[in-house]
Amino acid sequence: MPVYYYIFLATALFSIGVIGVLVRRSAIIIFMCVELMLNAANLLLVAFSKMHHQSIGMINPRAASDAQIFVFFIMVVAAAEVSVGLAIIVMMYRNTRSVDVNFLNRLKN
Amino acid sequence: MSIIGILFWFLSVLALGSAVMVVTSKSPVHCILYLILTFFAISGHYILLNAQFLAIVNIIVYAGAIMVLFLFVVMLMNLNADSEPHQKNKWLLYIGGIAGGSLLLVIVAALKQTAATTQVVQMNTGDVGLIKNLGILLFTDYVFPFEISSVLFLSAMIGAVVISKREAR
Amino acid sequence: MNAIILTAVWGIVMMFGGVFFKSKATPKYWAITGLILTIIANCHELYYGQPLFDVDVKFMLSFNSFNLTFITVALGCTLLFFLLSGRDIEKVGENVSEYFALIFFVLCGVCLAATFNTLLILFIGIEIMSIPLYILTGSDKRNLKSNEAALKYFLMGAFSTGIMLMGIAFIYGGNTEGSFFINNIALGEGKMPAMIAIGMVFILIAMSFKVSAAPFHFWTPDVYDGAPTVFTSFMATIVKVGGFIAFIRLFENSFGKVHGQWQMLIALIAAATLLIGNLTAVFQQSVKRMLAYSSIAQAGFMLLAIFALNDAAKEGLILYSAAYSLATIGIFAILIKMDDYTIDGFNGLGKHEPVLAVTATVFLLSLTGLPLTAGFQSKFFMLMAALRDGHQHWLVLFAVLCAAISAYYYFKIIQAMFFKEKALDINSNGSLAITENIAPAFKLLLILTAVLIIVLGIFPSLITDWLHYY
Amino acid sequence: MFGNDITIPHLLIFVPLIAGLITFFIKNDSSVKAWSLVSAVITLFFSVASLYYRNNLELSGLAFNYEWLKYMGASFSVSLDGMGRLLTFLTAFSFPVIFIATYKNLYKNSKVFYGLMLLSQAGLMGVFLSTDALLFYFFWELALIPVYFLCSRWGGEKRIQATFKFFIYTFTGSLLMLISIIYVYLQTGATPHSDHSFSMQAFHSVALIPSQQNWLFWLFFLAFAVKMPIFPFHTWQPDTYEQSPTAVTMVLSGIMVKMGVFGVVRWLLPIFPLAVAKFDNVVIGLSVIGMIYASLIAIKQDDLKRLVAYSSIAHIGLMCAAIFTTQQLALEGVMIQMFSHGVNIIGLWIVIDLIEKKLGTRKISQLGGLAHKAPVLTILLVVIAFANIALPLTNAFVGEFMMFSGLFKFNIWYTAFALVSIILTAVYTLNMVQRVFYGEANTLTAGMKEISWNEKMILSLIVISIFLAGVYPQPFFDLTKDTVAMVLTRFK
Amino acid sequence: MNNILQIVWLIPMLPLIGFLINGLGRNNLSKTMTGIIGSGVILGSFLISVYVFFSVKEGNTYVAHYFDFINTASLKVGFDFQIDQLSSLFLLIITGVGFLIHVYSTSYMHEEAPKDFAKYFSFLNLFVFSMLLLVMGGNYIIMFIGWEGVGLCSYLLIGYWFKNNDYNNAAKKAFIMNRIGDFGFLLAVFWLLSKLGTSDYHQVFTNVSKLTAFDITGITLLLFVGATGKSAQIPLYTWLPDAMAGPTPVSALIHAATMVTAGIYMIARSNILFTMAPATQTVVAIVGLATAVLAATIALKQNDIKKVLAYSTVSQLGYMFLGLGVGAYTGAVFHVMTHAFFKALLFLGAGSVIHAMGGEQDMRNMGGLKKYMNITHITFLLGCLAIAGMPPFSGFFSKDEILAGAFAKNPVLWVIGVLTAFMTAFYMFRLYAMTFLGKFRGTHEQEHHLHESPAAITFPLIILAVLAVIGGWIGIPEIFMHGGHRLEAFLEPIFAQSNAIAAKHEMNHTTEYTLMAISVVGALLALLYAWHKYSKYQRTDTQETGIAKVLADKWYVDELYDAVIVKPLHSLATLFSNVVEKGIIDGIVNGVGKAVNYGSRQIRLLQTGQVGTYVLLMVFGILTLFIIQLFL
Repeated sequence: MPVYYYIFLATALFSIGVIGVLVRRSAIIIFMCVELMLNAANLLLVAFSKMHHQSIGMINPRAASDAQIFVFFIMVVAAAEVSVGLAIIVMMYRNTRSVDVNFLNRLKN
Repeated sequence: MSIIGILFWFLSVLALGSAVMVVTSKSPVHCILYLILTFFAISGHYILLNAQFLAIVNIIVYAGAIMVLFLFVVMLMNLNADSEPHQKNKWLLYIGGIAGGSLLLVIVAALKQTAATTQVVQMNTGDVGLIKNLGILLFTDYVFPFEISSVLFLSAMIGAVVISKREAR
Repeated sequence: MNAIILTAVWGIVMMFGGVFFKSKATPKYWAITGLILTIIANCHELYYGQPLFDVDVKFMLSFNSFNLTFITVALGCTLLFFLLSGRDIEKVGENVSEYFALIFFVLCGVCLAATFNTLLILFIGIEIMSIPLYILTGSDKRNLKSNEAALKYFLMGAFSTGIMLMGIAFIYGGNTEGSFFINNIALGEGKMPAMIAIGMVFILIAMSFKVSAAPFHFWTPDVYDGAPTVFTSFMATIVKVGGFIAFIRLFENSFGKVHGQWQMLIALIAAATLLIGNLTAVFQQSVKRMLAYSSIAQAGFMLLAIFALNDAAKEGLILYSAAYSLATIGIFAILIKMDDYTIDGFNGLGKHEPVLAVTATVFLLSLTGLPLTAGFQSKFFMLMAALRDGHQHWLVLFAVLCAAISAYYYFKIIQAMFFKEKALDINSNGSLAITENIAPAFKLLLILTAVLIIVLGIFPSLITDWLHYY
Repeated sequence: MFGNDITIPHLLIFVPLIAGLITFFIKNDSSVKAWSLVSAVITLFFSVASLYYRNNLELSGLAFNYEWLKYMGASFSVSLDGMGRLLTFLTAFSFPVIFIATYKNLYKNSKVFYGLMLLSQAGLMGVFLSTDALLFYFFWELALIPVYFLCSRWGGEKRIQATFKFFIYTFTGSLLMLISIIYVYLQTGATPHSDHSFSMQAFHSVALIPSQQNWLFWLFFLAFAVKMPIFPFHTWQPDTYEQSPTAVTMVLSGIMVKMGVFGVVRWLLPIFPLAVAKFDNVVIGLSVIGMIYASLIAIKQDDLKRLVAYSSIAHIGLMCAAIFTTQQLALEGVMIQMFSHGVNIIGLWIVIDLIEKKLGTRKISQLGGLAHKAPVLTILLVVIAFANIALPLTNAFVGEFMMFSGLFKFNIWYTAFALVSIILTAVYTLNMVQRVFYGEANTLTAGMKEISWNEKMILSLIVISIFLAGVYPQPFFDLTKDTVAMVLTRFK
Repeated sequence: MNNILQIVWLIPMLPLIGFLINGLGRNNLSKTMTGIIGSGVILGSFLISVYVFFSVKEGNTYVAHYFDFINTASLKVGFDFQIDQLSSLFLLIITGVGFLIHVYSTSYMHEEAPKDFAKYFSFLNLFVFSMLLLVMGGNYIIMFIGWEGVGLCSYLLIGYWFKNNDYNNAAKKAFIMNRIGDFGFLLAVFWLLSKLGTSDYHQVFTNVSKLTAFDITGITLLLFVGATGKSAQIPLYTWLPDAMAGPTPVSALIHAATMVTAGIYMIARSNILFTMAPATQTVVAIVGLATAVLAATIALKQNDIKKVLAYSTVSQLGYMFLGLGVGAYTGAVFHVMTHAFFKALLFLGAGSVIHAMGGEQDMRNMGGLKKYMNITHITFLLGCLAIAGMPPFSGFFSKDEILAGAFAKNPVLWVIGVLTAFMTAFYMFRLYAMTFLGKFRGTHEQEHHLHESPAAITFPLIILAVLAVIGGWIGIPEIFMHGGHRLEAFLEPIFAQSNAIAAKHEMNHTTEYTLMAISVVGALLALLYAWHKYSKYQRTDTQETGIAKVLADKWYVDELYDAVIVKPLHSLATLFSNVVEKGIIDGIVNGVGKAVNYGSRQIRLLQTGQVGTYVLLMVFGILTLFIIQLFL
């Protein structure tokens, strides 16, 4: 399978995530779109790891595994982020009874 | 077309389609479900790439833990389609769409003429993705990042505490 | 290494301290003690060249006089920050020692970001830097502004994380060795392959976001404005310069050889940052928000270092971090004492609180970059670096003109303090512009800070010579 | 006389500096005044002492060099060449004069006022003394800051805007100069410790290609042009002079504008000879236009301070034009004129200040007939006024004569055009004298009193110096010939 | 070298000392004291001058160098005094006439308060000092010092009564007009310096061959501009009549005898330059003649006694320039001398009259004064005869010499010159007749008050009258007496160079006789006509009309200048100060500030406070960066 497909797939997912961040107004959903972006990156990394494993796996097996470890760490970080992020969203919801990001714009100009 | 090819296309379409649904569907709950679907599709890709460890972790952590957390929060706030704030000004929608689309275009166009993209990806073989190898690697070479990421978790934990603890006033 | 371990450990100590400490004041002293220990340990490492506890990090970190010096500066500034604003941290909320713990974690992140050797550590480090900040920003839970700031910061921060990961992925795919080590990413003089280029731009954007460079700066004013002022002061200084160190480290080691191919981007970003930062600051009424914009403007100046990417730039960047952090921490410490944050709130300060006014003047002059202050030396180094690089002289001219604009808004405060009389209706209780009366120790510290700034202004070599150390 | 470690340059800088810092902590006003006067006099003593040395600096302990920023090749190097001694003497001479002349003025919070005054003196001294580009820039700004605070704290009602404009204007100019300095620095050769050097010798010997000189020249020149000021960069000046307290106006116009002239001679000419040769026509043209322009405007002024401000612009314009002819004659003229202009204009300010103090107005239209009430003041003023017109046997004549004849060697038409200003100068000066001092006294001026002993003393001092320098200017030429020679070597 | 002439520094020094004493001690000195000091110092320098004159007459000329005024690598100007025939002659005139006028002043100014009296004398001394500096200076720069000094003194003395703003204006006008002249003078000096690098007379005159014809013409023309300012020639003559605002002795000394002749002195001094610039000479001659005519015509219709004399002075100066223009340098200097005598005499006489009339200056209110003030009358008459050029009075010889020179150059000049001479005779005797003849037309208390002036006033009159009569005899033309022209012989060394170049014109005796005859007869007729016409003048209040009015209003020259120069200049200044300065230049400066403020106000709207917008803008930023990096 040419790596090009995966690049396309990942970039597409990434872009969809970006679009989601752009068009949605609910904090939670925006956050989910961000998660989508992260996963796109993950997918890309894995694809590349296999690509490298194909090309230089004989010389340097680390090249492939590094990326997969990296993905693992990304997931770790993502998990941590989620806990914090949801906490913040909940706090905001507590205070304003809304998750609309545009609902809060006291800070401007 | 080989079975792998079919699976690849199926999963890709599934991932993209459900991702689109995430962005478009009204109700938050649906969004979450579609997102989970997307993650499953991606995990499928991992399996296809023979990255079993990641595939599992992806399902457990993401589709499992994280998404459930999301779902939990949404339920907690009992958000639904009508409580969902929808974008008022349409042009922001279009512009957003165009912007994201052109991002995709730009990157693809940039990669079009490069040689690197002609390389192929090794499918469903190769042992890099196996838990054994990764585990060894993780606890030998990657022990420091592993340890240090605990700091990350601690801070996240404290953060969650600090943020959500009710203050007596 | 020492610093990383100690900050992490001490963060945990503070965390548990939250359970045991009875008095609100205790955590501060613990934190200060820990920080002093860390600084000593770090200086020891800087001086003798090897750490106390030798951990095999598999080349994922690298320590040299440059980043150790920087860590010293960062820790030193934090110490000053604790000393000046410790009491105000206690005022933010109940979980005082947690705040300190988070700050320690941030410092740990800063240390990682300063010493990383692979993109993995860079990523983790930046996350460790950011996540506690999301919380600190939102720590004033009742305050909607604080909430809003936290939310904005978090969402956009996560977004930038996504971008950064995408970049890392592309770079990984692009370089033939398939490595995350920043030195291995480095490729020959030739034109970057498209994938590397894409990855580079993605990471560039993510870093620009962290150091609040235009057009990725939008979170900065709102977050700095919304966050509790103490934490703003911390974010705007130590964290930001930490981001810069990471920035210059990455781009020097990874893309230094193809400098010419992306210099233009930095030039544009720097110009945009300078313009937007300075121009927007001019019209601000709230000093806090004005300082937020001014921090963007300063970032624009620091970007010159990444633009130039030579020795002068590195020396200058460290000097700049010190000068900028000192002055900003100082001015924020004073700002916290004011009861209204508008410029008019400063009216007549010179009469009622001469010490505050004079020291504030020193800080502002330093931010403006007038000679005899560290601010001048740092700006001077930046300009010198950019000119030595020899490309895009227009950028230097532009930077200088923006500096002239910056004088415009910094001096507004000076004018308010010395040349305007206090309108009595601002607070009826009397002529003081201050909520509580100022402790002599605080004044003394301010004076010391001012003196430090001036000493650095005359002898920048006190810092820069460390870089010639080994 | 002094050891190698402490030289006259040190004293000239640090006596006012330290005295100024101490002043901030003195409690009562009268002792503040006394203290600052004493320090000014001491400074004057040292600068007089410096005048007795030969031009051989190293031997005479007029030069000093300390490695300041080793790895940058910047050093704290100060020395007193002819021009330096002339201008430090002018500075040292002016401050006691200013202090005595304004001795009766009451400034609220006077310790700060006098402290800042002394600091600005230190800064000015530094500017005239430093032979290191970075140091020069340091002092260049340092001289500015105290003056900024003085003006906006103790000035007139529109002071804040006026001085702020002044500050931003000059600050921008000097930042541009900073760029230029750095650029030149990067072209200089290596020193033992650093790969470039800020020392004046290095700057003077650096060889820049024309294309570089052409843009660096303007960056440098703008800073000086704003400071001097040269048309059309002069608009800050009348407002600032009008708004600032007279003591500060004296510093500004008497000494600070000389910083610009000094800078051009000391730095601009030797570093960018080619660019100077290329753009001399532009600069001289601007200066000459400025002379006529300012003189014409001066005719229309009703506020004495503004009138003097514009007249000062005209005079400075001549100096600038003369410098850029790079004619030896003209430069020699500039040297003496820098001093004379300082003395004369300070004299004028003192008189204006007296009038304003006694009658509470500076409006020419409200004055008149002071001559009956204050004959001594009138006589002294008339002398100073004629010095302003550059009548022979007053100090200004020799300078203007030489500058004009130098300009003539450069180009006859500029000279012819510029020379019109001597007529216009006569017009507005005599107008001023007539409408303020002659004619019948009106109700306001009827209350005019004769000036007191210290004012008489100071004005007479100025008048005497006017005549001395006018009758026997030779010492000035002997003093400054080394500087002139130094500058001209770059144009041979 | 040790030369007895080194004492010449005393000559200017004494008046300077007098100035200092009188100036500083003005509050303590008594009037008598002041008068004695003031006149005494002048007497002193007069005696020295006499001594100097005779030692010079023995051919002992000398340049005394005292100290270096300017001594630099590029310019050397010594503080030198040049003592030769020309300067010694002028020394005599200045100190001599000056002394008499000082004596005169002691009485004339006696009403003044002591300190003003002292002020007056100090100024007068200062003037003499500057004038001496002017003539003694060994180079153009020292000359210029004196040149400006006398201008200053004339400014101070015209504005002596500074309470009256008209006087102040007159003073200012005088100074500024002179300043315009200096404009030319200075340019000329610069030119000399830039070409020859020196301004010493002897060096300039010896190296004159180094100059191109263009240079010389330019220099001389510019010098002449200077001269027109100082010596009140067209176009800069209008200040002199106004200068009559000053006290009469001042008018006599400064504005008749000495200062106004500085221009002639200067040209005579640099005669060689002018001789080598024929073009300039023509200009000088024409301007001089035109001035002479113009002033004479105006003088015909003036009624203020001093104004008439003022215009006659202008006219006579015109004569002298005519003389210079036609190369009759000796004649010009000769006329300076004689003119100093009789014009001083006339002014002092007029002063005496005014004094008697109690400040009245209008001739229409005078008349029949001869029976009241005899000495004044006689001396005045002699003066009039002298100026009218009646032989054997002094005026005749000098004027005749100039006219002869003019004829040799070009008969037309001669014709006009002679006509001017007729006019001179006419208005002078109109003045004489209106003042002294007929019956008194003034008020009664004036009539009671009429008396002969005290000795201090009449004594100088008598002396000057004698000089006015015999003064001309040192210059008797060859045709009357061989070697009679002692002055020419005396001044020969000064003009030797010029005479060598200029072709010596020998005209045969018959022509010379006829010319003399014509001028004398014409003048006589004009004289008699005026005598006849005005001896029984009756006050008529009929307005002057036609040409008469134009003359009475001085050809409207002042109005012309006002309209053509002064007003436009002022409107230009207003334009600059109101429009260009405030509007354009400062407008641009402030405009930058405004622009920054405006930009700030606009750009902060970018910060909408909504995450959506922020991210959108960021994405745009990303796109731009990508496009720049990847596709550009």
